[in-house]
Amino acid sequence: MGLIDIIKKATFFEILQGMSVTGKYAASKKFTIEYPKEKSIPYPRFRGSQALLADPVTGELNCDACHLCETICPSQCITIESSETPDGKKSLDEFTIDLSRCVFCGFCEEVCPRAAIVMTANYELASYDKRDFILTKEWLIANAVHAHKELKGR
Amino acid sequence: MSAPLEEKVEQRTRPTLEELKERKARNRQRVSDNAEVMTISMGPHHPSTHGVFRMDLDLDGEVIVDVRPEVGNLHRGMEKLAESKTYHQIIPLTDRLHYVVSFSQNEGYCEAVEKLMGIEVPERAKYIRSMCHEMCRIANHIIWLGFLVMDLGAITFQQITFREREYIMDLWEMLTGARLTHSFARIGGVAKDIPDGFREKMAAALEVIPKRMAEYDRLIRNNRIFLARGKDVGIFTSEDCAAWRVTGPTLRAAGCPRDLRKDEPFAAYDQLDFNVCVEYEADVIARYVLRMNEIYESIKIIKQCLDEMPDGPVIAEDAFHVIPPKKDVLRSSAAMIQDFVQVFRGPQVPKGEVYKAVETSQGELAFYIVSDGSPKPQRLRITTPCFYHCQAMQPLLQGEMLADIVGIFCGVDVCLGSCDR
Amino acid sequence: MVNATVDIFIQFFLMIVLAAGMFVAMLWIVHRLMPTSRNPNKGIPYECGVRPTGDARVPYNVHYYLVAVLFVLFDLEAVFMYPWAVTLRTLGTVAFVDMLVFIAILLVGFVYAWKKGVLSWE
Amino acid sequence: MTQFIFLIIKAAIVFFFCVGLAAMLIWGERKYAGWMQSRLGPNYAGPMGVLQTFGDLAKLLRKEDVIPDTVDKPVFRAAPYLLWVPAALTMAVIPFGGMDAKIFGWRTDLVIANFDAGIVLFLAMGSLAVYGVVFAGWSSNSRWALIGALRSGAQMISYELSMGLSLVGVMILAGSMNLVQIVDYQSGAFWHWNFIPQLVGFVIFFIASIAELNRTPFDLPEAEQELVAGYMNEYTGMRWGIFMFSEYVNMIVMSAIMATLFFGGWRAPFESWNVIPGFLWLIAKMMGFIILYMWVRWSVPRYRYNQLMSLGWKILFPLALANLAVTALVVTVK
Repeated sequence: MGLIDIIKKATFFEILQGMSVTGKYAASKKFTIEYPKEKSIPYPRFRGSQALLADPVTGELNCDACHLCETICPSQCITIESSETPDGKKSLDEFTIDLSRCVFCGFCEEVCPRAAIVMTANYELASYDKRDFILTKEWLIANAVHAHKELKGR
Repeated sequence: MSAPLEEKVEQRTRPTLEELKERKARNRQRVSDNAEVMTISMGPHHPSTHGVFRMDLDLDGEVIVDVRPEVGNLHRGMEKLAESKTYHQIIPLTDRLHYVVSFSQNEGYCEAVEKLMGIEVPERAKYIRSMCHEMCRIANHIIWLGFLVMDLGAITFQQITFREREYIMDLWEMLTGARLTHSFARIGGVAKDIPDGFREKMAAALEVIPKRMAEYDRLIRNNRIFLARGKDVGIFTSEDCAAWRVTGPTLRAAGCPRDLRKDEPFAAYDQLDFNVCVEYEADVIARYVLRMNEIYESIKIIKQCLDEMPDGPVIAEDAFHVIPPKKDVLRSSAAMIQDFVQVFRGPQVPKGEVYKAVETSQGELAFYIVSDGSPKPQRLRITTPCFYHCQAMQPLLQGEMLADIVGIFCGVDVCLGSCDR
Repeated sequence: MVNATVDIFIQFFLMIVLAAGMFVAMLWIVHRLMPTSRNPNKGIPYECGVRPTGDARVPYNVHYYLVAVLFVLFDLEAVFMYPWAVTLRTLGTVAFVDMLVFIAILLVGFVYAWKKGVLSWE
Repeated sequence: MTQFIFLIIKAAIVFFFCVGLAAMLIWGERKYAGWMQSRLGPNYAGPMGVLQTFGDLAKLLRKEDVIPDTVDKPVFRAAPYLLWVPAALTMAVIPFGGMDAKIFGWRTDLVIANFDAGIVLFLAMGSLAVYGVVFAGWSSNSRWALIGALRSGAQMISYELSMGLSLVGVMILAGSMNLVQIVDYQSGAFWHWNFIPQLVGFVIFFIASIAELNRTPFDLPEAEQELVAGYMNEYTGMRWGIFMFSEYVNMIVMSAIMATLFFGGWRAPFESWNVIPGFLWLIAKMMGFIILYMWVRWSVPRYRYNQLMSLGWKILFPLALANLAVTALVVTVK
């Protein structure tokens, strides 16, 4: 151990060096986003709660009730009830997502052949009531306002 | 790219296995037969067992006489659950093994399935996979350091490492859409191509992280308390590692240059230029130095990936095994039919069994799949490094002191989600 | 105000009453306000979430007690130094040499304990 | 009689000032720690979250006072007071202004008790606090608490020794154990203060005081990551609050003692600056040490038990003895 090492040890050099780093951070700008006051903006690929998109012109839902999303869903949180209209078209009666089971994997969006179901930027999903986590068709249609912009245009 | 740690490593003398064994025997304390042993349960509700790990400790004063690890408090039946899902649906499950390095698990599973089905992955997807692997590694090693130092008592450190990890997390969100459970790899490639602006953001992050790591060095590297807590603590020689199947950084810190990225290349690692970091002291400090060096290597690999990435599709064009990309489904009817077939029927799988291991930031993660030809696996076994690390607690801790448990336990990098599955 | 010494003890007593009284009062408030719910699990001592394996008052490693014994020895010696330190200026060289001898004897005991391994925890 | 009332008022002011300062410090430490970690720290209760401690107090008042079935109840109940009362008692000997000062026409000493053996009282109270910790850990009947208690017993008494010896140098210089007289000895500008001749003693005292306060890097008795909460494992609600509070009051008292013994107490660094009242200088010096304590706590890891004991017995103890001998030699030769 050389003389410099002894001096460094006696003067607590490396501890003071470490303290200078923490001291620097104490004075520098903070990283926190103060959440309820200030919201973070998710990236365009962010997978928040789902939404059902409608045709911007006619206002009809894009969904054909093909049950693809229901089938691929790994946590089986999507339930679709459909019926056939007299003119032979399938119509969507009920579209329910159990958010308490959903794992936000985005598979439903990925397999959908019509761009009907999308993941949105809506991440504020906390609730005091368990029943709020059963997302109905109406809720999902209303949630389309949160959809990422690039998806809305498609 | 400066790597100040690397130079110091080269100058140090390399202890031989015998020297290490001798050092280990010297630093571990021998316990007399008539010790007054107190049994105490550490975990599952303990702040530094990284989840719900439990061990029964036999203590003689401050010295650990015996350890009986107990795993399974976080068991979720993942392997059984996988038997009731098609090969596509298992991908989100693998996220939940180790939630810090989700992508590595996704990718490891997909590699195994691709090997089973014989799918050729496009070059671009391979490069993206390699890049994501290294992103996992950086994020994991950074917070590993934070947790290690926090477990040794400096709480500030954990917070500032979380701040640096946030750069990687933002990149994950940009690339995959999720911060923790990415579900990004797909059978035959990856889900999406890299988005616009990703390269610039990545370059910025790769600028910041080495600077911050220089600050970590100033904060902790020469700190006498940190060195005293880590030097010659928890020595685990390469021989012990082999006996207890401890892999990854712990093995490499014991002087064995075993790295699946070089030994059995997966993704695009056979085309990338990088070094396998090795340390020779086999103690907590060596594991720390090794991981820091690996971060520098990872940064190098990511830069290479971004530079050399060829153009092309990111998912294989294979009608029998792959869910086609969404934009094809919207445009062509053939892709739409393929989409329907893949979802309703599942991929067409040959009969057989397959084993594939990848190197995650903890160690070797392997998937063993038995297929009976149906679209669901007949049996899926996951070999996670963390399970073996937990099992090796007894030889790791015996003779050490009570306060070193946290340092050693964190030092081998254990995630209970991965261990208990 | 009786005399200086009694005065000081009154003052110390005052501080004790103030200090203890503050938390006695607070605990009284707590007992008025607190909710009570009994649950057999509440009475179990904490052992990381599992049932404790038995009474915690078990015979335990003697090393801690060695330190205590050592402390009693040396602290007693240290107490002798306080009056010496206060009067060193007036007593002069003789007192200094006396104390050096005393410290030397102390050090012999200290080195003996050190060599005996009382101070090593390896 | 009026003088007696005045005495009570003086004691109450000092006491409640320290209590209020401790409450502020609980907030202050969290804020400061937050800043060091690039966070904001508490920021909701009041401006910048200054009312955080009172929010915590309100919460603690509403919490159930759980006493586990297996504990030794009288000891369990008494232990927090054994830690808290000695800390508060030491406040009495710290001078915070000149003797025979004139306040509103009253002549009084600006110290609660002008006690001749002030340093001994301080050390004795420090030793008494060990009982609080050991009683708390032993009576809890929990194994983690027991280990914490044993560790802290060994740790605190070991550092008590170095601490006591490091103060002997000051006693030799000042020729007194009375804190008032020690401050008088240091009268004058800052180069007359004790920390210059007693630098080694000061460093030993500072390190030992961190150990006495159970703060990082010597916070083994309560090491969260190892022993969960050490000796206060079984304490909940307000009883735990007493431990928490006494920790901060201890810190205030310790830094006040340090300022008094080594940094001229209530005296200004230059003679001409004495126009500013003495207690403000004392508070300023105390705050300096408190910030230093906090800064160290949030920057360094903690020692292991054997390393801690080696440091205490093999380095600090001989160093304190050497410091004492050298000081005595210099004083005698002069």
